[in-house]
Amino acid sequence: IQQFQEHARILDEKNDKYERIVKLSRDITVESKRVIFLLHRITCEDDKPAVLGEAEIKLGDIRKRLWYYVASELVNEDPYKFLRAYTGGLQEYVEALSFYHYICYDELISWEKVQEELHFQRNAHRPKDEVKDPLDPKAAQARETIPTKEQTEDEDAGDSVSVAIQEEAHPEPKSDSSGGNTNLKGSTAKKSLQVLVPKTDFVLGLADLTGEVMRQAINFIGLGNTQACFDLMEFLHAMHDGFLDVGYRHDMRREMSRKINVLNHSLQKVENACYSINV
Amino acid sequence: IQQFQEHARILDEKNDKYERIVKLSRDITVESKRVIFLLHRITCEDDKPAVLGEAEIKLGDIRKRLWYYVASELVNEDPYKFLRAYTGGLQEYVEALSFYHYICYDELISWEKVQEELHFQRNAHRPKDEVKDPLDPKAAQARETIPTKEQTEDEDAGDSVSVAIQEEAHPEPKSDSSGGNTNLKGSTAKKSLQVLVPKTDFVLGLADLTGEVMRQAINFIGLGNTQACFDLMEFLHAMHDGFLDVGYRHDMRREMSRKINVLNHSLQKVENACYSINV
Amino acid sequence: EVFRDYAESIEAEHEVREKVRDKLRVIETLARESSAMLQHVHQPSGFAKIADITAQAERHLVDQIRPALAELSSSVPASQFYRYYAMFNYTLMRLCHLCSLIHFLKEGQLLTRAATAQDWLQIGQSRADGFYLEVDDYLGGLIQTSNELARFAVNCVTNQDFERPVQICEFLSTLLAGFRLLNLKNDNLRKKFDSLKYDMKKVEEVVYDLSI
Amino acid sequence: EVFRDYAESIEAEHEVREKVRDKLRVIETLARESSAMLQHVHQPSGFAKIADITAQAERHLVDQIRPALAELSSSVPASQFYRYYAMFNYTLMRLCHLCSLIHFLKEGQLLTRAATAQDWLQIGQSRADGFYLEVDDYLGGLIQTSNELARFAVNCVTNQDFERPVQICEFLSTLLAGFRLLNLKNDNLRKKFDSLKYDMKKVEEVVYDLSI
Amino acid sequence: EVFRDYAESIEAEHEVREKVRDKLRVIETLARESSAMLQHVHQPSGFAKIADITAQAERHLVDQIRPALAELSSSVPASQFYRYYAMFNYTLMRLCHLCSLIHFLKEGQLLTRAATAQDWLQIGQSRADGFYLEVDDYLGGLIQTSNELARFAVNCVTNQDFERPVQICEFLSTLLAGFRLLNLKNDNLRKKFDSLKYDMKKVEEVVYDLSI
Amino acid sequence: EVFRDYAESIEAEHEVREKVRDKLRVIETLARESSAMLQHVHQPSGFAKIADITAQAERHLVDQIRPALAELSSSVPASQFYRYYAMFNYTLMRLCHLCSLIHFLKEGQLLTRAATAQDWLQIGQSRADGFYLEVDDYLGGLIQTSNELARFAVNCVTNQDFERPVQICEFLSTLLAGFRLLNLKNDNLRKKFDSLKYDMKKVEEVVYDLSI
Repeated sequence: IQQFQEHARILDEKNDKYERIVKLSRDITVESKRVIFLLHRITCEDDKPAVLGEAEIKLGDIRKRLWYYVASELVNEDPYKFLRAYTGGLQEYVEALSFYHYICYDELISWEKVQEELHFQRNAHRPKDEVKDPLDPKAAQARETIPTKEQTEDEDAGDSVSVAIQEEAHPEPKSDSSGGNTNLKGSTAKKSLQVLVPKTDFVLGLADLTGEVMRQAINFIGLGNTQACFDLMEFLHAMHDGFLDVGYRHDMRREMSRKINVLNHSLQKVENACYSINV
Repeated sequence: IQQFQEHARILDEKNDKYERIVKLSRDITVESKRVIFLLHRITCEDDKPAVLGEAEIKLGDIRKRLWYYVASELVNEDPYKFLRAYTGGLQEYVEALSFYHYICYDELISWEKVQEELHFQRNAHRPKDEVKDPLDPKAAQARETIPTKEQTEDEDAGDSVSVAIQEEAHPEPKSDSSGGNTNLKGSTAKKSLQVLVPKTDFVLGLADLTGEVMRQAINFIGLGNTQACFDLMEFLHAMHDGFLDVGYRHDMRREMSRKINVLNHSLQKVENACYSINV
Repeated sequence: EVFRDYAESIEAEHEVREKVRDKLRVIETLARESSAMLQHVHQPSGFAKIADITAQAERHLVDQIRPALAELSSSVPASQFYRYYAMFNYTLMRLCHLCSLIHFLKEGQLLTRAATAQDWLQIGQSRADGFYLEVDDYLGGLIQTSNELARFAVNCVTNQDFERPVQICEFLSTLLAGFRLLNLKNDNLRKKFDSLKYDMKKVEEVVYDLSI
Repeated sequence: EVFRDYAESIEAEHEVREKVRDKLRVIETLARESSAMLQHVHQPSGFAKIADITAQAERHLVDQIRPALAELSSSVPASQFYRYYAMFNYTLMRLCHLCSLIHFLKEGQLLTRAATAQDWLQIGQSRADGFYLEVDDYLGGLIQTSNELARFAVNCVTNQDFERPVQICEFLSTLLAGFRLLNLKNDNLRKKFDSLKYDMKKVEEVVYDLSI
Repeated sequence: EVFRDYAESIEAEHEVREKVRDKLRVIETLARESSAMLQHVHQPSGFAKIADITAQAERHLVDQIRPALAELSSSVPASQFYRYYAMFNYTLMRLCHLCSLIHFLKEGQLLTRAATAQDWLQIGQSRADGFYLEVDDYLGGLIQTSNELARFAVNCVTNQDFERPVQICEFLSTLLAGFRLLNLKNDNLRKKFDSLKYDMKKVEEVVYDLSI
Repeated sequence: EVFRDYAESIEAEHEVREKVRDKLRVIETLARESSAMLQHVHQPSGFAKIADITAQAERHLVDQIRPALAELSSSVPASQFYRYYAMFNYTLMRLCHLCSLIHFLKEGQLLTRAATAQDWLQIGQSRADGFYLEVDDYLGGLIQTSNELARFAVNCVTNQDFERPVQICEFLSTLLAGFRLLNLKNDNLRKKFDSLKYDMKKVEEVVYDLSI
């Protein structure tokens, strides 16, 4: 009978961790939506520097304040075990990050880049106790209060993390043909933290990006910036080609084909917009 | 354009009448449920006289106070036009009436009897103005206040109606192979009122009856009256045979096959009850 | 036995339904043919001979659809019109649409319910007449006509006819005014009313394009 | 044991299904590639080389899809065509779509069912031929083509081609006239028919825009 | 016109369906009658004459249902068995049920598929025979019989027959063992399998009640 | 191109899935056989040789299921256990059920998770061991065993064994006490817990019947 006490402990731990990650994921979703909203404020070249700067800070905050704690929770766990808990936040984050990246560099962000951003070196000092005992309710409480604006400039875990990334350069193989960088190598597993970015979630996030691009294109027409609209149409055509390449397989998640449908509609809206310019 | 004013009037009249009948139908449903509830209070032979007497009065009230007004609304209308508005009340009423009849006479009520009960001779005096102008809001209001207990004993339309029925005896063909007594004969249509009871609604009401019989059987077991339980099983078997005879056709309304399923379950519950008596 | 009686009554009802279904099938095939004829007015080749097309469709309606409808009408027991109403409801609506479309193409005007029932379809106008044209079905048919005319307005311009769109615009605005008088409880009609508003908007845009 | 026999028969059916599924997967991948190629006609960069794209897609269909389809066809027992029909049904529809789209881009005309089955896909035309092209699938494919062409008409204008939309408009009106003759019991086809009507309207509006 | 051809083929299919539907309706009415007869075994009045009831139901099956089934069989084109399969599928299942129930009441044993098809229904046993009895339908019919027998076991006790429940218990456990061997991909059959497990449990409880 | 990379990754995942599916199919067939063997304990004929049946099922598990499970285990990449977990989840639960049922029939006692994983299935007990037995699956298996034993208790009485029901009653009450310690967030487990409570009640009734 006492083995059931052990079972109860294991189940509770799992459920609690799951709940904490879900909570973080929701915060990430909210913050990522804010970034996207911010980026839509760009109406001409002159707006870019200020808006992009602000977006960069916000994205950094999400990474340092939220993803870092998700990564801490995932130490020594099978990365897929809690994937369902954070997949929502991850897709929204990819959407925001890729939108930012597209506006900055006029290109699609790569999976490697996204994964790398969610790879942290564990800071040996401050966050240690929190991380070592993720079940400590006080630590969890402390974490919940963190993502407030006032603390943004504090010297904290996140900053040293971003340095750590520089040092590490390429600590792990960045491309993994088996569909995700999932090898927790024994040696580094204990020192570095990461949030796994499955390629499927990455691509789903990109699919959402097309909706934002469409909205931007329609905005540009309103502003009379018709060339920008044509450029975005071309970008969407390229994305569309990409998704066709991937192909909609039978066993593809319903989520994906729904998003591809949305992509098709977005593309056609932009096509219709370009048509109306030409008539 | 003024033809549309005419269209508007026709549509409004139809909708208003429909709403009034729906309201009456709901009242009938509520009152019929009360009768059924009352009849379940019978636990032995001695209970019967008092309970059946009360049930008879209540059923008379429903007929005189509610069905009479439904019938008034249906004068000179295609009886099927508003069937959907009162079908719910009708089925519940058939359930109550047939339950009462079964307890009184130990037999299934006939369709003719039910239809006859809803056939009224129009009273030439009081209800006249109400009936002639069913759109008069004051009349409608007056009607709404009628089904309250305090007025039950008043000398009113209903009483003279029940007399009228006696006089009339068999004013219309009682059996109609085309599935319902639907001929509004030109000559009598203006004098006599009736609510059409389609045979389908009648049979659907009977299907509901089986649920009540099942409940009664289970009650009897609780009271140790096992012979009554076996009798009711036999009655249910007869009903079951009847429904099998009708057969579940392909184009039968889903409502019917749902009710037949309920009948099957009721029967099996009683069979299981009888089994448990025997073990 | 109470059930045997019921079994017979559904058998009887079933037979009426079968008969009604057969008659309906004939009418629907004819209505499809009629629609197909009238479709030609949208095409460049047909545009020149609108009068011919309309005349042909009218003849088809009078010579073929009307007798088929009379057969349907006689297969529905007079006092049980509403018992089988849901079966032919939609078809009646479509016939009203055909009548009002032909009439508009000929005369440029709205066909009244009385004229639709009496002159075109030769069925009753009220319950007392037995098989008759319900207001709902008449109105539903008008909406179908409005959908068709909105499309037609576009094609008129393509075919260099700049007058008819104005006429259509007037027709739709009369219709819209009429519908506004109705207290639309009926969800079905309300949805159709929305499509009418949409058609109006579309045709107004066409007329606006023409004016500049 | 009597059940062992049944277990085997279930197993056997399972194997056929697995095989059909494998063959289908190959075809679907190829069909996706084909669609991807043809998508380029919508893009400014591809618009100039429509003839090349079409030729490439046709070669891909003849050299790759056709043999893959032959393999599928041979893995379905002739007498059980309809048993597995629901599995490849949709894929056949899609292939018909590809054929009729390529044909239209080349010739500007409708591809008949006979030509689709015999010349393009090289499968049977009737049940007697074993694996064959059902009318429903052919029609379903045409509707997909109509959806694609409605979008294409818009992009033609964007790319300054003002003639093709007129050609597309004629194609669709032929198709629409054809569909009107059918007594569409099949709910699925009826929904597709509605989408065809919508495409027609869309393309007519494009032609309208061009005319003013 | 290319579409006229298709309209005809749709029409032709429609006619086969109508014919199949008509034949089916006859069989279903007969099957209902047969079920109604067999229902009497559950009743105190019928319990004494099970042999008579069974014999009557068997005669009804041989004299009436079998010829009606032969007519159905001849109205389905042999090469298109699976095209219309979904129409008569359920009815065949029900006939299998009737056969196996009558057989059990007579002999207390399971009727094999071969015997059901050949001796009782006189239809084919494999696809090569044209119209034939699919394994799934046979199994589905057995499950219906198991449902009926679970109820019957209860009523046997009510009617003071304490032996038959033991016989039914053995029958069900044979059936259950058989079903366990099947790899039930078919969701429908799996659900039925669950109902069989439930029946087994029910009858075991009856036997348990008798043992104490 | 970012998408080509992704296409490859789903291809790779697909291959793992196919492999896992194949291995699973073998295990499921074996598990069905094992269940079928153990079913015999419910039958009069099997009741006398429970020890033999149990020994046979155990040998089957050790000699056949265990190596098949090892193959499955090796086809799942160690660090991606949860990626494919939903595929074999249910099967693991069923194997736990078989283990605990055999163990109970032999020893009359509850099999721990440690023993199930290590001694019986020879898979890991925690994440660090790679392919391992999750608590949820172990618990789910126990519930299946409880369902089976509730039925078995009834049949024991039928076969005149009046001791085993008492033993089963104790087993279930231990299990129920254990489950009460769990904080059941998991909806699935909660539903199963309800079925456990129902089993408990049933067996208590049997024990009560025996006591009078």
